[in-house]
Amino acid sequence: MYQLNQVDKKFPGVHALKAVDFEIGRGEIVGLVGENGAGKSTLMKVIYGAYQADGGSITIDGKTVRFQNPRQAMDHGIGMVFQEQSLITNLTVMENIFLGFEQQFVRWGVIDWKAMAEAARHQLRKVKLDIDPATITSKLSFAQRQLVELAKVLTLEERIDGDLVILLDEPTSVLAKEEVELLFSLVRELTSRASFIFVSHRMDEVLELSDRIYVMKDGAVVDVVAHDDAKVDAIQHKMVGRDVDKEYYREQKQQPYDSDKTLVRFDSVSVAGKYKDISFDLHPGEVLCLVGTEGSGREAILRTVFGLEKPTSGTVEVKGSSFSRANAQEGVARGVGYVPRERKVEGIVNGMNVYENMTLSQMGNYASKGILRIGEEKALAKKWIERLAIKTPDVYKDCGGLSGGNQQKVVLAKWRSGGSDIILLDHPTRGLDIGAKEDVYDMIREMCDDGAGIVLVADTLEEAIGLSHTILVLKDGEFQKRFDGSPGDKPSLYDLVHHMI
Amino acid sequence: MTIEKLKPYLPWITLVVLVLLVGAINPSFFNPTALLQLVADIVPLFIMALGMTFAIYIGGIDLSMQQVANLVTVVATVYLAQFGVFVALICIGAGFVIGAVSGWITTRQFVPSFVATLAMGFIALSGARFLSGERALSMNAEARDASFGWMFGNTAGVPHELVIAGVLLAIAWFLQSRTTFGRALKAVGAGELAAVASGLNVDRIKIMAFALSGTFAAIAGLMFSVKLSGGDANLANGFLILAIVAVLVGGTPLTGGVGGVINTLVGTLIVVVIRSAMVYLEVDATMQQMIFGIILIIAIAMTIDRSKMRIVK
Amino acid sequence: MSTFIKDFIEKEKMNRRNFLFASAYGLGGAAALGALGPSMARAALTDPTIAWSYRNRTNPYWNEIVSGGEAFVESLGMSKDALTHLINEGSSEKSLADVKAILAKTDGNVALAIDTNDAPNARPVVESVAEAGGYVSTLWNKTDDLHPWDFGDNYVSHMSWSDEGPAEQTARILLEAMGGKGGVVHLGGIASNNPAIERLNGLKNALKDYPDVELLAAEPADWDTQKANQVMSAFLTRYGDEITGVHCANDTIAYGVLEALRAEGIEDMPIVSYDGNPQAVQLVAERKILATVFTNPHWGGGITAALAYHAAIGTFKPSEEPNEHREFYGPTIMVQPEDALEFKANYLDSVPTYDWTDFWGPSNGPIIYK
Amino acid sequence: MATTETTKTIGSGFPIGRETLVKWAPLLVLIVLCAFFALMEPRFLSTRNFARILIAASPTLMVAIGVTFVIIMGSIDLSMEGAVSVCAVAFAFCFLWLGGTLASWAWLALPIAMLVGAAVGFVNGLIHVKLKIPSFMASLAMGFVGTGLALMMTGGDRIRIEDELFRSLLTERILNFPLMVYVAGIFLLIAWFIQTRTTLGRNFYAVGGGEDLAVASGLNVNRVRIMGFTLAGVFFSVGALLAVGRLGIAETATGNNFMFLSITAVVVGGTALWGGIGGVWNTLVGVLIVFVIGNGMVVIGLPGYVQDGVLGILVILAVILSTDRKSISFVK
Repeated sequence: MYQLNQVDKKFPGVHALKAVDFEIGRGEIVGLVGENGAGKSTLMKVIYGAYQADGGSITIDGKTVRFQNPRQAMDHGIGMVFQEQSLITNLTVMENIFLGFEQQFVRWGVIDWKAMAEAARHQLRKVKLDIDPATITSKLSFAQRQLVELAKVLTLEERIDGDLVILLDEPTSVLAKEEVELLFSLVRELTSRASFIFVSHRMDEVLELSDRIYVMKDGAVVDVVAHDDAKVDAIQHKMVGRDVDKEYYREQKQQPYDSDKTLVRFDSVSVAGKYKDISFDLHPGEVLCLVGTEGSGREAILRTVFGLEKPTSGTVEVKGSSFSRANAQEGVARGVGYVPRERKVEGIVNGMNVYENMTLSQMGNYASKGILRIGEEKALAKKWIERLAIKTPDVYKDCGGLSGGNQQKVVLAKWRSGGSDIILLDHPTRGLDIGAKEDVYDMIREMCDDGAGIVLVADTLEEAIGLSHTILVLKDGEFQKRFDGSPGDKPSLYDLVHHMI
Repeated sequence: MTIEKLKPYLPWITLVVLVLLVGAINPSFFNPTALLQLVADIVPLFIMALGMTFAIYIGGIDLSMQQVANLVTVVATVYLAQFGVFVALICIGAGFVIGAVSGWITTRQFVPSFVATLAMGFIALSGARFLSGERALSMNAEARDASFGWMFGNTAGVPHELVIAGVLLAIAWFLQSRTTFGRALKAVGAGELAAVASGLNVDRIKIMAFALSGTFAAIAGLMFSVKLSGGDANLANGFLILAIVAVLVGGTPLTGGVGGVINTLVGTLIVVVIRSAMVYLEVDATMQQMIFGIILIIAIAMTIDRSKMRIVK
Repeated sequence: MSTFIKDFIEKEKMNRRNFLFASAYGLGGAAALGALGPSMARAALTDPTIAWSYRNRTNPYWNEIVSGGEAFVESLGMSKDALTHLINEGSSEKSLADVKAILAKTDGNVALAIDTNDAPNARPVVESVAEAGGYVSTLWNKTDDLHPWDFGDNYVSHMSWSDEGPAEQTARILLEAMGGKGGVVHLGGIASNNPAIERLNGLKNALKDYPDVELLAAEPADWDTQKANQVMSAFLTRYGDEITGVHCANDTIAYGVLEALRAEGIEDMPIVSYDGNPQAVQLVAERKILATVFTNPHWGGGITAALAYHAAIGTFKPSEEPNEHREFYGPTIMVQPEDALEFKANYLDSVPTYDWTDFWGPSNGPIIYK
Repeated sequence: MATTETTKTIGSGFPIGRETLVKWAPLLVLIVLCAFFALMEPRFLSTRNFARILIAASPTLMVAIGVTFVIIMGSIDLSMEGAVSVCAVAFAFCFLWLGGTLASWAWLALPIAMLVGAAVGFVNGLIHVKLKIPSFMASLAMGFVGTGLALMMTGGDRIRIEDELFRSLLTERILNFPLMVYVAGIFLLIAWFIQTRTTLGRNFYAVGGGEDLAVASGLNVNRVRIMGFTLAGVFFSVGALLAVGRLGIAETATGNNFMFLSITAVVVGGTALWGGIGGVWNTLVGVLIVFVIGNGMVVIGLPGYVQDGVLGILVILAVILSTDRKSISFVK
C-alpha cells in the first residue's frame, strides 16, 4: 500500500538515508529499530513530509506522491504521534486535536466551540479517554497527553477516505506499564482502519506489537524480520553490528559498597506536594535506585539531594551536614553532580563547545582569580574525549551538534572530572542507542569503584534491577518497599511492579 | 560550505561594503584623519552599546541605559566641583547600583527585563530631573579640564577617546572570553537551565550583567558630560535606540549566547557609517529617516547568523 | 597632552575671556595643529557649503526656520537643495556627530547655522567648527559662558529670544481677560529647556500685579500636543471650575489644551500661547487663543545662515563688529485678535522678502545675562 | 526576553486560590490604584475624570491590542510609532483630498487608513518571516521606515482635520462618554471576538504556546505570523484614527511615545512577553492601569520630576503582582 523505493537523503557531510526500501501493508504494524543516528528519525521525517527525499520515490497504492510539508502528508492519510511533549500546553485539548483543521467548525468566520467539543469527544472516545475537551492541556498527565496525541492523529479517520499510516515515535517512553498495555490494545484495535509504524528503544515492546520489524543501521535497512522470527539478540546484533554483551548491565562488575561511610542521609524528608517521609542512606560505591511511576516523587528526591528543592520537613544531610539554603551551588560545592533527564536543556549548553561544557560546573578549578586557564581546559577535554571515546572532531565542537550519547558522555565527564562523588542520574540512558548505553553502564561501575555513590532513576525496570545495589520503590510520593540486589540475587520485575502500582 | 565559513565575518563584510559604497560615491569620505575623528566622536555611543551587549548577551535587554547616562551627566556636573576626578566613582557607582537593581528585579521578581529596565530608567530620570533642578547645568571649565581634560585631545594623532574606547573594549572582551564570569554569561545566555543544573549562581550572574550594562552606561554618560561640559536630564537622549541597533546589527541577536563585544564594535561602526553617509551623500532631509530604516533592514538581514536560531520569533 | 596641562596652569591667571578662548583651542589643539591644521589659517572661504542643523522635521517651528534658510540660499541664486540639512532628532550626540561629519566632508569649508539641541552641546560644536576653520552661527541654545567673541571670526553670532518679557505680556493679556481673578494653570515645555523656564518666569512676573489670581499648577508638557492634552485633562479633574485661564509655553501645547477643553465642551476659556505658528495665528483670529508671540522663525532661520555665510566669504569680519552684533535677541511680535488677520496676511500667507544682508535690522538688542 | 514554563503537572497540590489570584491581580491593582487616588483626591472618582482617562487611553488601547496579538505569538512588534504616524498622515491626506468631511466621499479615508495600516503590518510580517529577521529588529527598523514615510508625505507639517462630523468622535457624548470611547470599545469587542472565536485568534495562542509543535500539526505558522502582524497593523491604524480624532491633528509626531507605553501596558496587564498567555482584556486593564497612574499623579498634584519615578515603581509592582512566579523558572 505505502512504499518507499530507493529513497535517498543527504545532508551536508552526512548520507542520512541510503537507498531505503520500505513498505507497509493495510492494517499492518511495522516496527522500526536502530541505534541513534541510524537514520530512523530522518526516515520518519521523510514519511510524514518534514523532509523531502533527494532520490527515489514514494508511492501510495502505486501512485507516486511528493510531500512538501507535513500538511500534505496528512492530506494523504499520514499522521504522526510524537514523543510526549508535542501538545501545545496553553491550548485546550480540543484545540490541540483540531489544530490546523479548525476550518470545519467555522461558520461565517466564527468557531463553533460546541461542535468542536462534540467532535473532540468523539475522538477521545476512540482512545477511551474520558476528559472534558475544554480542559487546558497543561492540566493533563503525561499519559493522558499521549492518548490525546493519538486521538489527534485519529482525526485523519474522518478527514481521509483512503488508508491511514500512523507513525508512533517512542510513544511509551513516559508511560507506566498498564498505560502501555492500554495503548497497545488500542493500536491493535485500530488496525482495522490504519497501519502503524512503531518506533521505540524498548526492544521488548517492539517485538510484542509489531508484525514486521525493520532494522536500520548507518542510514540503510539491514534487515526485515517477521514477528515470529524475531529474536532480541539477533536484532540487536544487526543494529550494533556486534554481539551484545550477555552481561548487559555489567552485573559481574558490581562490587559491594562501603556501608561504614554515609554520603547522603535522608531522615523522614518531605517536600509538600511531591513526596513525604522518605528515609535512606547512600554509601560510597552504592547504586541506589528509585523506582516508581511518573509522578511517584523520584525526580523530586533527586532534586532535593542536589539542592533544587527545599524539604518542608525532615533532615537532609550531605556528607554529614545539611544545606543552609536550597540551591544548586551548595550541592555542587559538596561534590554532588546531577545528570538531568532533559539532557539538551539542562545537561549541556547548546551553543557552547566541548571544553566549555566540561568545565562549566568547576570553572574555579581552571581559573586563577576569575581568569580562565583555557589551555588546561582543553587538555582536560582532550583527556576525557579519549577516555570516554567521545565522538567529536575536536574540543571546539558545539555540544548541541553532538549525538545524544556523546552529549551524555560530556555531561558525565563534567561531573567526574570535577571530582563529584555523589552522582544523581535521571534517566541517564534515555534515548541512547545500545552501544552508548553500555558505555554509560561501564561508567557507572567505574564511578562506584572510585567510591562514588549514585542515586539512579532508571529508564527501564530491567536497567534498575541490573544496575542497583539498593532499590527503593515509591508510589504517589510514599515509600513502599526496599530491595537489596547483590549480583545473582536480584528482585524480579514482578516484585517491583507489584509495589509500584 | 563556503558561505557557512563566511558567516562569522558577515558583519565585517557588510561594514566594508558600506564604507566602499559611500567612498565610491563621495571619495572625500576616505580622508583618514576625518575618519579617525568620525570614529572618535561615537565613543560614548560605542561604550553604551558595549554595555548593552552584556544585557543582550544573556538574552535580556537594558532600556534604562539612556536614563542612567542622563542621570550621570547631571551627577557629574553637580558634584564635579566638590569631588573633582572622584566624581567618576560616584557616577560609575550609581550606574552599577541602578543596573544591579534592574537585574535583581528581573531575576528575583520575574519582571521581564524589557519592562524592569524601562521602569528603572524612569526612576533614574526622576532622579536626574530632581538633582538638576530641571535645568541645563554646565561644568566649571577649569574643574572639568583639571579632572577630565585627559579624556579628550590627541596623542600622536590618536584621539584619546579612541584610547579609552579601546581600553574598555579590551576589558569587555577579556571579561567575556577569558574569565569565569564571561563563560558563565555565555552559559546563561545559551542555556540557562543547564547553567543552573551545573551549579552556577545564575541569579548573581544575571544581576552582574545588568550591573555591568549600567556601569558602561554611566561611563558613557560621564564621557558625554565631560565632552559637552555640562549635564541635564535629557542630554543623552537619542542614545538608547542607536545602541540597541548597533548591538543587533553587529550580530548579537536578542536570543542570547551568540555574538559579543567585538560584534558590537562592528555594529557601532556600521551604524555610524550609515549615519554619516546621510551627510556625505546629501540625502534629502525628509528622506533620511526612511532610508535609515531600509538600510537597517538590509544590514540586519545580511549580518545575522540564522544557523544558531532554531525558531525566529 | 602634558603641554596642554602646562599651558593650562600658565594661563590660569589670564582673564576669563581669554582663557576660554585658549581652552577652546587647547582641548582639540593637538589635532588641529597636527593633521587637520592647514585649514585653520584661512581667513575667508570660497563657495562654502551652507548647512542648517536643527532638531527635526516633524515640528512646524523648525520647518519655518528651515524655510528661512532655504529662502536665503535661493537669494544667492542657488536652488534650495543647496542647503545641507543636518537633523539631530533631539539627540545632542547626533547633532555633534553630524557637524563633525560635514566638517570632515567639506574639510571645514562650511557656513553652519545650528541649534545645538541642548545648551551644553554648543561648546563642542563651536569648538570643532572653529578648529576646522568653518564659520558657525548659533540659535537658541548655548551656555552663558560661551561667547562668539572668544573665537575670533569663526563663531560668528548667537541669536536667541528673550522670552520672559513677551511671555509676561501675554500673561497680562490673559490675566486681564480673566478679570484679574480666578485661577491659572501653566503648561510648560521640557522643564530644563531655557525658553520653558523663561516663559514660566514671565507668567510669574505678571502674576505679581494680580494678587487675586492664583497659579494653581505648572506642569511640563514637553512641547508635546498629546502630553499637553493629558495634563490639561488631569488639571480639569483636579481644579475643575477653579481654572479660569491657561498659560501655554508654546502653540503646540495650546493645541492639546484646546482639544482637552473642547472634549469637555468648554469653548470660552482664555488661553495664551507662544511662537506664532500659522495655525495658532488663525486661532488667535478666531479668538480661541487670546495672544501668541511671533518670533519670526523664517527670518531667524534665514539670517542665522546668512550671518555664517557672509562672515565665511568675507563680506564682513565678525571680530570687527561690536558685541551686540554677535549676541543679540531675535524679533518678537505680539499677535492679538485685532491684528491677527493683518499679521497673517503680512507675515504668513505671503512671506515677506527679506534683505538677507540686513543682519541686525529686525533684531532686538544685545543678550543680557543675569 | 524569554522564559520556559516548567511543565510539572504532577503533584500540583497548590490551593486553587493562587492561580485565580494571579489571574485577577491586574484588575486588583487597578482597583487599588483607583481607590488610592480617590482617597488622596476625591475628584479623581468622577465620571468626567473617567471620561478624560478613557479619551486619553483609547488610542493607546487600540495600539496595545494590536501588539497584544503579536506578543501572544511570542514575537514583538515595535513598529507602532511609525505605523501610527503613517496611518494618521495617510488618512488626513485622503480625507482632505476627498472632500474634507465625513458627509462626502471622504469617509473612504477611514478604510484607506486601515488598509495602509494593514499594508505596513504585512510588510513587517514579510520581512520578519521571509528574511528570517527576529521581529524585534524587523519591526524596529520598519518603525523607522514608517516614521520616515510620514515625514516624507508631510514634509514635517501638521495637518488639521476640522470636520465637525469626524471630530464628533471627541465632542459628541453618549452617557457622558465621547463617541471615541465607544468606538474603542467596539474594536475591543472585535479583538476579543478574533481572540476567542476565530481560527486566526486561536492560532496565535498555538504559535505562542509552541511554534515547532504547531508546525508539526500542519499549521502554516508563517502565514499566521504574517496575518498577526497585519492584524496588528490594522489596530495601529485604528489607534491612529482615534489619535487624530482626539486632537484634530495628523503629523509625523502623532505616533510618538506609543511604543514603550503600549508594551508596558500589555505586560502590566498580565500578558507574558514570551507568548501564549494573556489576551485583550488583560491589555484593557493594563492600559487603564498606566493611564490611571498618569492621570492620578497629576490629579493629586505630585511634582513633575517625581512622576516618572513613581510610574516606574508602580509598573514594576504591578508586574510583580500579576506574575505567576511558581510557574516560571526564569525570565530574561
